[in-house]
Amino acid sequence: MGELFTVNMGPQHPSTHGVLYLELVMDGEIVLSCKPHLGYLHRSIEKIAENRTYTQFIPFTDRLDYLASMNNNLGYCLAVEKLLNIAVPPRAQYLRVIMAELNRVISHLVAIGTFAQDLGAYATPLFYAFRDREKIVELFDEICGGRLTYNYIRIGGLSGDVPAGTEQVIKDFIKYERKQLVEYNELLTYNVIFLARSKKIGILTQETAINYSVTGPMLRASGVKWDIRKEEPYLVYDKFDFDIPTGTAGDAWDRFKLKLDEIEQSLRIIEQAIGAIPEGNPVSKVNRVFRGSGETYMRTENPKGELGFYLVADGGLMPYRCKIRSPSFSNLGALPELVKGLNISDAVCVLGSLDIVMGEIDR
Amino acid sequence: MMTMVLKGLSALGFIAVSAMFLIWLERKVSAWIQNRLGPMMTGFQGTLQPIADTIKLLLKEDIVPKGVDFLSWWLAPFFVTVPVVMAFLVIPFSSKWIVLDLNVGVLYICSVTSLCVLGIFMAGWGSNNKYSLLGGMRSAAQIISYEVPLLLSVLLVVMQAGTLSMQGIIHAQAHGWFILKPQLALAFLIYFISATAEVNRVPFDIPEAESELVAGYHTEYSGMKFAMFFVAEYTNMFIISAIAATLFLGGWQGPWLPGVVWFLIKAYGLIFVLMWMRWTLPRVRMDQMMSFAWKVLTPIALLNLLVGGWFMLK
Amino acid sequence: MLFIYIKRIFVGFYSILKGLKVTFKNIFKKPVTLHYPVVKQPMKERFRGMVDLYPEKCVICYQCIRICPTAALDLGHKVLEDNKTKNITKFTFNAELCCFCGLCEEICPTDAIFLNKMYEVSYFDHKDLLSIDLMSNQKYKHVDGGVS
Amino acid sequence: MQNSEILTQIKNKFPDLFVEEQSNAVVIPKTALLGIVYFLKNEMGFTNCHCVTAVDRKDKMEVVYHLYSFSNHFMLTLKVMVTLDDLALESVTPLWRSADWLEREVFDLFGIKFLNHPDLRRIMNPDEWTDYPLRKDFKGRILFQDRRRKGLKDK
Repeated sequence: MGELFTVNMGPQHPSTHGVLYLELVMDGEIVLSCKPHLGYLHRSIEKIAENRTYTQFIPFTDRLDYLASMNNNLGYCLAVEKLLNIAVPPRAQYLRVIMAELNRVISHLVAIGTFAQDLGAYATPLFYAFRDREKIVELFDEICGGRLTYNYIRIGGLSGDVPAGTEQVIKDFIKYERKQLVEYNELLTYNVIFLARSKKIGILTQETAINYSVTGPMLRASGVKWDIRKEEPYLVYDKFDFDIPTGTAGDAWDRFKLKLDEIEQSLRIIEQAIGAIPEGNPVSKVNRVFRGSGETYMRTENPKGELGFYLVADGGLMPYRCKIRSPSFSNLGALPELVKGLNISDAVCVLGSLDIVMGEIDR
Repeated sequence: MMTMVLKGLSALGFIAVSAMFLIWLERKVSAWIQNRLGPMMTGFQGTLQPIADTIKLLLKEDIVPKGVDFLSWWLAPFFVTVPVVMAFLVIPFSSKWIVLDLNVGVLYICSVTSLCVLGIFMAGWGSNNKYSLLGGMRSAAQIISYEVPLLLSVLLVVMQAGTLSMQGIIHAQAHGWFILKPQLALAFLIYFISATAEVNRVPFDIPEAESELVAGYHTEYSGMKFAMFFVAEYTNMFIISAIAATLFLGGWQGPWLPGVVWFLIKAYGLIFVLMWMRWTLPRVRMDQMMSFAWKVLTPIALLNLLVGGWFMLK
Repeated sequence: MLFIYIKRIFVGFYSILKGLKVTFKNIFKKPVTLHYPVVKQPMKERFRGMVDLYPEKCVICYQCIRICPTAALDLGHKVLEDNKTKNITKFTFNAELCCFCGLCEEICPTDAIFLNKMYEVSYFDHKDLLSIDLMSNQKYKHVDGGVS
Repeated sequence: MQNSEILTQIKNKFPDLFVEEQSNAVVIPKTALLGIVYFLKNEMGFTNCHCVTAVDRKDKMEVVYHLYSFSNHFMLTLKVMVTLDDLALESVTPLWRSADWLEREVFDLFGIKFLNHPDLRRIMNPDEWTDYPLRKDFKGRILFQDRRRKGLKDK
């Protein structure tokens, strides 16, 4: 064994996905131990929540997992609705499902692109992913006026109905994206270098995954058939027919492939939801000032995993305590275990396959 | 003597212009592949972009990081650039345009271009940066191991042509390019792959490995020193393509057009393939790359040499 | 054994060629990006740009101030002598605090406050950004493409 | 297994805990924590520690565990009250690795110490900081309400 040395990877490093700082102890190119240091993006969102009314906090949830703002909005609004027993118009429920699934698609697209980037496929898959993502971002821009922080879902409904013609745009996108998925498979999934780099790297077994409370695509890639949308359906997910794709080995390639499969399933859900969407007004007539008491824990299936909101209310205008259980936080927790003994190139590959967003890890 | 100096100077001028053109081409090719526009603001389609870049790099402060091994850190860019310039001595642009037609041209060019590794390793060692050190180490291992299949494949060409002189090899292809012969086509493939590794291009860009090692061996360089690495990288690319064009694609030979045009078309065509590969493929891992060199390329090259030699004897 | 070895090499090369085919096809597709400062994309109907105000429509109900999640808006008024009509003394907007959520636009009963289509906003002085006077009709004049 | 069945089973084993009406959470005394979590993990199949957090109730701290059982599809909310004069609790990290960072977060934001935790450092805030931001008596620089009051004072 040679002389050990420490490499400080991050907070500014091309592949740490934001401001993550990893302290790697290495023997040559082999990573012996990895120590993540968090907090470079800490904004204390939970304290902010205690100082905002329920409605005012919605824009802040956009800043958690900024690649999936819709899903965060949805998770928070569902938690408040569960706490205060607010009914949601049926059209709003369907639109929420469509928005959440579209957001899942584009979040996974970014994950695919950045993972390929981490494996050294210079920018091209990333740009293809962003090119496809742009179509949905433009649509969201038209629907709610934001391209990244959507702030679209309100407690008890939505901020407004979708403009005319949205249905056609989504249908066109589904057709386009299905064609594109084939291209991704040709460009990446079955490429010999890609396979060699990501197969059997960073294997996460079922027991370890559950013990680390890993959720979302990472858990499913380890072979656990688990999806909150199926197990504890919220909104109208129980009305749709979709599969839960699972991996077998739980390695980086499985996590990547699973995202492609999930995009396909999301497209299926969107297709069904568009067909069944009822008429009506999705904007609820509820007041914007709420008073609630009690406590609730609501978890939803975010693109990265299970997003949980633990709300405690004391009858005031503002939540007494709002704990955000973010999926990336728990998923990143498994990283030190996964990269132990790997090459530094593989450590980067594993980190990329975790698909983390620092916005919701540091909060 | 005077003509030699003039020829040398024009080779230097060509290096500068070619590197600039290649930088522009790389940006444009990447943009086309990625459905982007690429540089547009400077000149028509951003053609003047490399000049703007050069001015920027010239005006940049030359930062000397704390704790560098000054001599090796300072000398490294020169050690990378000088062999590249030296290699131009024997590149035959046309039947007349060659600085010096050495009778050991192929041997000379192969030995000179492999000197680059020294500069890269010095840069990696001297920078006093862990990423640079890892990059330099990787580079040394990579370039030395890929030298073997590269030379084995060149050897077959030399056997076929019966000479080491670059012009002589081109003349030997007067009745059909070497790439059209099956055993030499395989040699071309082996040459091309190992040459890609030799100049650290994707999928073998392990010494730079942006997503792992930030920028590898030139992490700590800025300003003109960085520009020298940059120029050396792109000129190296031109050199390996030029050698491939000379050894396998008939060099400057071709109908209708003047020889130099044919030569440049062939060389830049191969460079385009290199760029195309760069913007498509992921990077291989260090150990995979080494095992590919020793377990796949070298045995095939050896076998190819044997079979090719047997055919020639018959 | 040897056969598998050779087959693996061929399959590998084939998959690489397939990838190269995908990128080659894309060379001939139309670029999806715009030549930005020269060609600009029109903003969408509901785009949320800078906060803007029609001063004559404002009824001084303070709802926007109350809903604003970051306290970016600042409103003051005085009651005139007749004890009925109110007059705005100041209505400023802090672009540094604003998170462009559009809640003020949504809650305004008279559509007086709204988010315009501006997205290229820059100032020479940081202080200017902290209190943009919404009552002035010169507020976004210096910005390229600024309306109102 | 039904939800109520699980609760009764736990109650039979540990008679000194009670179920909070409002939130359906099981409140347990601090000393019984380790015994009950071992029982829950090994015999009741709660293999997943979903979330660990705390709530500052001003007179006491409340540490809340969300445990999940994949086999029974049941989410159990476990609450432990910690008094202000003794802000320490046994760590559950040896059972569930996911509790590692979650407990560090609680320590960082509330200052509740977890005994026998393998690496109890602040996770987000600087190590040398002494305040605990999520406590109710924490005073930061300018909080939102102060700003709001300033904005409304002309009214």
